[in-house]
Amino acid sequence: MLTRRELGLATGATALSGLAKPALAQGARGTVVMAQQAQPPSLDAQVTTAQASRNINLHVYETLFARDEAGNPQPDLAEGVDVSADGLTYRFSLRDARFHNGKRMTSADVRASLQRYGRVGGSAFIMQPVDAMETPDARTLVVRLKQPSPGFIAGISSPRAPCAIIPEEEAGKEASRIEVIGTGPFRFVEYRPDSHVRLTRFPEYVQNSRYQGMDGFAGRKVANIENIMIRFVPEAGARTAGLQTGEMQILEAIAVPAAQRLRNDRNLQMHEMLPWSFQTLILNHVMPPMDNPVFRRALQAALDLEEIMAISTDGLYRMTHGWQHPGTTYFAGDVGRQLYNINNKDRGRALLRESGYRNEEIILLGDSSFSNHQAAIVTAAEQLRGIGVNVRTVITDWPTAFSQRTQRTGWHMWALMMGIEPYEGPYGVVGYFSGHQPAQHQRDEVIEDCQRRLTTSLAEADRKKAVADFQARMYDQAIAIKCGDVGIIQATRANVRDYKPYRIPRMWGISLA
Amino acid sequence: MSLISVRDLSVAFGGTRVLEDVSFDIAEGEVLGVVGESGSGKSMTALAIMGLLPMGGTAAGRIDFEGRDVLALPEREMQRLRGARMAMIFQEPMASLNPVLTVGEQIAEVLRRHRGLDRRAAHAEAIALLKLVEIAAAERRVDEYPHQLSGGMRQRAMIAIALACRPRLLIADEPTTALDATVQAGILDLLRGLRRELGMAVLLITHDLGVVSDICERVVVMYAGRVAETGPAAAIFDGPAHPYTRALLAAIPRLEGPIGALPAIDGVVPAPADFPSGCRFAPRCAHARPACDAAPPPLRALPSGTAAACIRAEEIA
Amino acid sequence: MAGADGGAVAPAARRRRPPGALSRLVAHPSFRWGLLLFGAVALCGLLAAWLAPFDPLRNNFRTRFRPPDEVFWFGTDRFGRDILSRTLHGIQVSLRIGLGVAVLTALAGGAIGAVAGFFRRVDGPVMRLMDALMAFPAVLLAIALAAALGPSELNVIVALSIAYVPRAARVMRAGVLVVREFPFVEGARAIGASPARVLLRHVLPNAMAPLVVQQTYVFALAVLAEAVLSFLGVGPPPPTPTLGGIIADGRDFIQEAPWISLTPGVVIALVVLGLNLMGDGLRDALDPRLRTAIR
Amino acid sequence: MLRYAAGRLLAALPVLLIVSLLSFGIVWIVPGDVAAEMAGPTATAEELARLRERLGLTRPWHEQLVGWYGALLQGDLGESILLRQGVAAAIVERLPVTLSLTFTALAIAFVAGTALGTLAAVRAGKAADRAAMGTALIGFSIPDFWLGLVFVYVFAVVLGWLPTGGYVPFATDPLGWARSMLLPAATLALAQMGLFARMTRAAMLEVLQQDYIRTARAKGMPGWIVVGKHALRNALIPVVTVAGIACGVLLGGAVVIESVFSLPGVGRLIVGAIQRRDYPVIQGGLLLTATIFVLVNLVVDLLYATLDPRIRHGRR
Repeated sequence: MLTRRELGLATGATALSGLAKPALAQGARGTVVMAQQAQPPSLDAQVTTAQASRNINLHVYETLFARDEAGNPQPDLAEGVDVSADGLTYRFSLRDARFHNGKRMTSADVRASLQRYGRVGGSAFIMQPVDAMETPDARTLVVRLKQPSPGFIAGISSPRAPCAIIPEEEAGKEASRIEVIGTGPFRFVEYRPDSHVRLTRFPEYVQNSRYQGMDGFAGRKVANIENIMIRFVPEAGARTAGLQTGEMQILEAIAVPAAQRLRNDRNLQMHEMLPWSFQTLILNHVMPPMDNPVFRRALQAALDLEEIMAISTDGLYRMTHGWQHPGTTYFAGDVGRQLYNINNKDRGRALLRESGYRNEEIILLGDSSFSNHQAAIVTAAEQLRGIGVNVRTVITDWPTAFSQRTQRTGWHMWALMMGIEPYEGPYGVVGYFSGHQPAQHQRDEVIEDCQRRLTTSLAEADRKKAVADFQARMYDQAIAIKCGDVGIIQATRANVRDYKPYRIPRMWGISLA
Repeated sequence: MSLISVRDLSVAFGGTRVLEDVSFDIAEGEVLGVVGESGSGKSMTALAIMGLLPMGGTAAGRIDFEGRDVLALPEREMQRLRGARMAMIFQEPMASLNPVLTVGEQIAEVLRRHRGLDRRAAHAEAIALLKLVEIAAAERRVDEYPHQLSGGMRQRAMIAIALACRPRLLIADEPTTALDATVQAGILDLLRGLRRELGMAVLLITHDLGVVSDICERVVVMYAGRVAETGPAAAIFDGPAHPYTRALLAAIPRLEGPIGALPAIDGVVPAPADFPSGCRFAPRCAHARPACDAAPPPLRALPSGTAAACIRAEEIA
Repeated sequence: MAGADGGAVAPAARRRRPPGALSRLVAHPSFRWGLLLFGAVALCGLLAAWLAPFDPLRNNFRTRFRPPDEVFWFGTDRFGRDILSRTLHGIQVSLRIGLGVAVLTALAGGAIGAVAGFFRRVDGPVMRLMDALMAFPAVLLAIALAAALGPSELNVIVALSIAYVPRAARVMRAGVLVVREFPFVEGARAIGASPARVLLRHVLPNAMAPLVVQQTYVFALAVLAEAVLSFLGVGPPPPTPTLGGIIADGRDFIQEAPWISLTPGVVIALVVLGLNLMGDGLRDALDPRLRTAIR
Repeated sequence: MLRYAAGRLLAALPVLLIVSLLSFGIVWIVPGDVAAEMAGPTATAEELARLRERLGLTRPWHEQLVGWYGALLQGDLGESILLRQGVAAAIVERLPVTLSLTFTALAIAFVAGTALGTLAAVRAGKAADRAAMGTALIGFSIPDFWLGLVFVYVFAVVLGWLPTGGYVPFATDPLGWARSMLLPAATLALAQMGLFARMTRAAMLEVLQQDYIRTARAKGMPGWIVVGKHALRNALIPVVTVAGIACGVLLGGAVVIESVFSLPGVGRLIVGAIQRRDYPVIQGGLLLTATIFVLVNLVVDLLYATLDPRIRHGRR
């Protein structure tokens, strides 16, 4: 049962956890240059799930609830929420906040933003249970649900495609058509495609006084930097070079070999984040022989996942079987572990024979836009060839691969890194393999049931059970293959003070020496 | 005192000598004609004087011009002489003018270089020079490009370039060969008049014996890289001593028109690599004797008033 | 030259009867050097299966990013694959692409150019189409086409061929325009030979030389272009080793593992250098008039 | 001259029409669409379908073709799906970058190439000739993007002389602009420099044989004037004609170099659009690039006429 005690007023806990130290509001100064590979497909935070957008948007926009350092929802623009005992009514009280256009945030803005999210949001499904929204006063929003939806707060607090609060006037606009106006500590200045986005400190930003320090995407955000320049640099080598020469102060990610080389450079600091994401191999269950669980189990048994991980991550990985990260609420323990990374070629061959495999061509689909995807597919292909699977590797650019994988034919296995979904918790992960068009293109009734229990059970134990059952089913039926946990390394110049790595490089709380 | 004195001039390309022991003098204001078939070394002699031998060519001997040996002068000094003290005009006026520069510019740059005129004065002087060579509407023509001029006008322009600095020696390498017959006469008249007016010496290279008899005071007849005969024009025409000279004269019934092939004598001028060791004309000579093949015969003064390189000159005459 | 007496200057050797194109070619120093360079690299590629010490596709995560040593002469890549073996096989693939493009453009461009040059009625529209294709920067067009057709060796060949066809067509057309005015062509027409026969038997053989020269350069251009396409991720799909692909594999590790990109980069330079030298030799031997019209 | 220019421009119209058709056609055979980029890697098929519908990607192609040409005739290239701006505006915004890069490269290639070629021709057959021509050959044998990576490492990382990439507008900081342009332009120029050097040498050798060169020398002109004024101006005529083609090659080459040096140019815009399936940008970008190419060649033709008075006066 969700109560205000659980979700709201967590200030004390955070402060005690010692993750954040008090940020002093000093005179802000300096410009920080952060480099990332891709440019944002949109600066409309609600519509896109791209990391390239998130890096920027989460400095500009804020959400009602946001994830803390441990990934749990904490109030951000809300002061807290009262959830009725039946789980159907959420009463949000709003804190004082000001938009970049100078306007005070009211409950009308919040309602309009949530309504828009249901229309254009990147994870619009989180608004599906919403029946109605009321604004009894300017600081209160009441959301009524059609049925209990214990994942609701998790959903609206997720940074995946953030349910950003924007001014009511903007909320009527189509996807990507809005002016970039949020309530965050930094204000949008300009976007030069293929070059940079420039942000500047929002002097009238209303800090969240309930917190002492920063905490994940929540907490007290103090801008000590006057300007932020986010540059789009496609070449990894150029980003590393730029960091070395001091043209850039922060890299969203640095290549692992480069990080190893520069580990002892006193001008630089490397920040390792592990786990960052899952490396997975998605299987298409409608293409024979992949429709045969025995065949899928053959692949599961034969693959040397450690090799795939070692190569695709350049050595920064962790061999973990869980479809949730260890140490999080929904981690299911050893469920499925005995079927993870079996790495037994003979067993693979035996299962292959048992499945009646007759040398049908197996298409492994990868894309050249994400080097991990490509490396994982190339390595897996090589291994499967080793046990006598007739493999054809198809590596295309991202849109082609992506569009192909949404088709029911033309591919058998597809490499995908899932980063934000496991971070979000179980909803995105389980949801990805269930629903009308699950990733494997063939509904699995057991998983559908897990999904239903997860999204509607009010008791956490039931939801945990659902996730454990999901994980068991994933392994038992070899629905998809989890290869392992991927890490990344964020890098900063030594003159960037108080930097703490997180899912995006956070520019609040830091200062320049 | 001669203006230029060529002594034992030889030109070689690698091991091949294309010119051997050429000697002659030109006095101030004198017109010397150099005649001979293609390949006889006429042009090479002129280029050697100008110091403009093609790549790989080396000259030996002496060429004293105004008291200095031009063969020994450094290139920088030669540049000061060329276009100023000695000038040259060529056979193909179209090809010899730079197609991308105006006529005026091509004249003016000589003036700027050698006479130190500024841009404006050089332009004005270029117009004056075009008038001097009798080009109508010189003010307009001066800014035109070579392709806009007629053939005769182009050669006049070339002459204007050559005369820009009033040189003491003008070398004219077949100046009329490429022109129409009607135009030829005009150019020759111009040259003759200018020579008188400016008092310069002229070395006129030509095929055309008619031209030679018309304006030359003395003549050098060349064959296969050597001087065959030399002497005053009148003496050469009246009493040619060398069989080659005689053949040349015989080839033209009247003293005008160019020499085509030589119907009187078979064969062609040998290539330098195939030059015979003795008299070079011997293989084609009706009067040749075994003695002719012994060594190249030296030039000998003859009673007729010419000097000829033939051991049998007296017998034949 | 030396004016009227110019002939006298020429060294004796030049005055002999000009030797045939083939002996001129063999005697040409740049052709020899080019052939030596290109031949050596091509031979390595042809014999890759025997020369390569390792399987070019075999991953081994225990040997990732090995610097050159006595086992891996040119080091290994992020997959632990031997760079030498990949480069040797890559030569094969890259040269196949280059040759494919050279041949395909010669056939298509040659045919288009010949028809345009010979049948004046179609000249206008056909050459406007060529002009339009030519107006796209070749690399950009190839990228778009490669993305459109999907990644495969054949599609790379097709994409590059479409991009380079206009050059071949132009060269061929220019040659045909000259040759069709020759007296023997007039003669063939006069005796009533069909236009197709005149074109195929009389015009084409005499107009081929510039195209042959041109295609040597196109071969070289295509090898370079493959590298660009692979660099931008639209080359032949991994794990196929291509020279450009290996460079692209190593681009992110230029500082940490320079050997990955260095080796294929040098090989590309050698191949292209060799081809260009051969092209120069061919040009001089086949058609001295082309001297000024490089590429 | 004006009539000549107008005539050439008119002749370019059918070419541009075909170009526009090709631009449109290419897009229609490219698989995948912009929704993939917009939605993100883990978007579900449902999310994707909704996005497509919203972006108008589900309209039939003929409808889009008519719409595109209709807008085009009004000078409207449409709007980018990803960039929040019009295609024309997006291109115009990047044009300075690409033009800076292309023309700096062209200038470097032309100056260095003709100098190298002239040197080689004047010293024909000597060591300097071989060295110059060797440099030229090696220049266009090295893959440029690869060289760019090496240059960044050497000049930016090791020596620290120049920035690793990025663009500084000329108006903001001319020196910064020059510094930001030097490496990419030099990289891009190398191959074309080799080409110019070879062409110049060949043309120069021919020109140096001409009678008017002998005339110039007979006038007592010093060697550098003979070569630099009399010979070079003639030798440049054929070289300038390929400058137009070189420009196209450079525009194409800029595509990769812009990526290597993180320059926000037109090339990267179009390649990015291809990679992300931003159709309006692909169409508009290809069309505009081709138009620029056609215009540049027109300019080259006119330049050619300026250099060669024989053309200018309608003879030859």
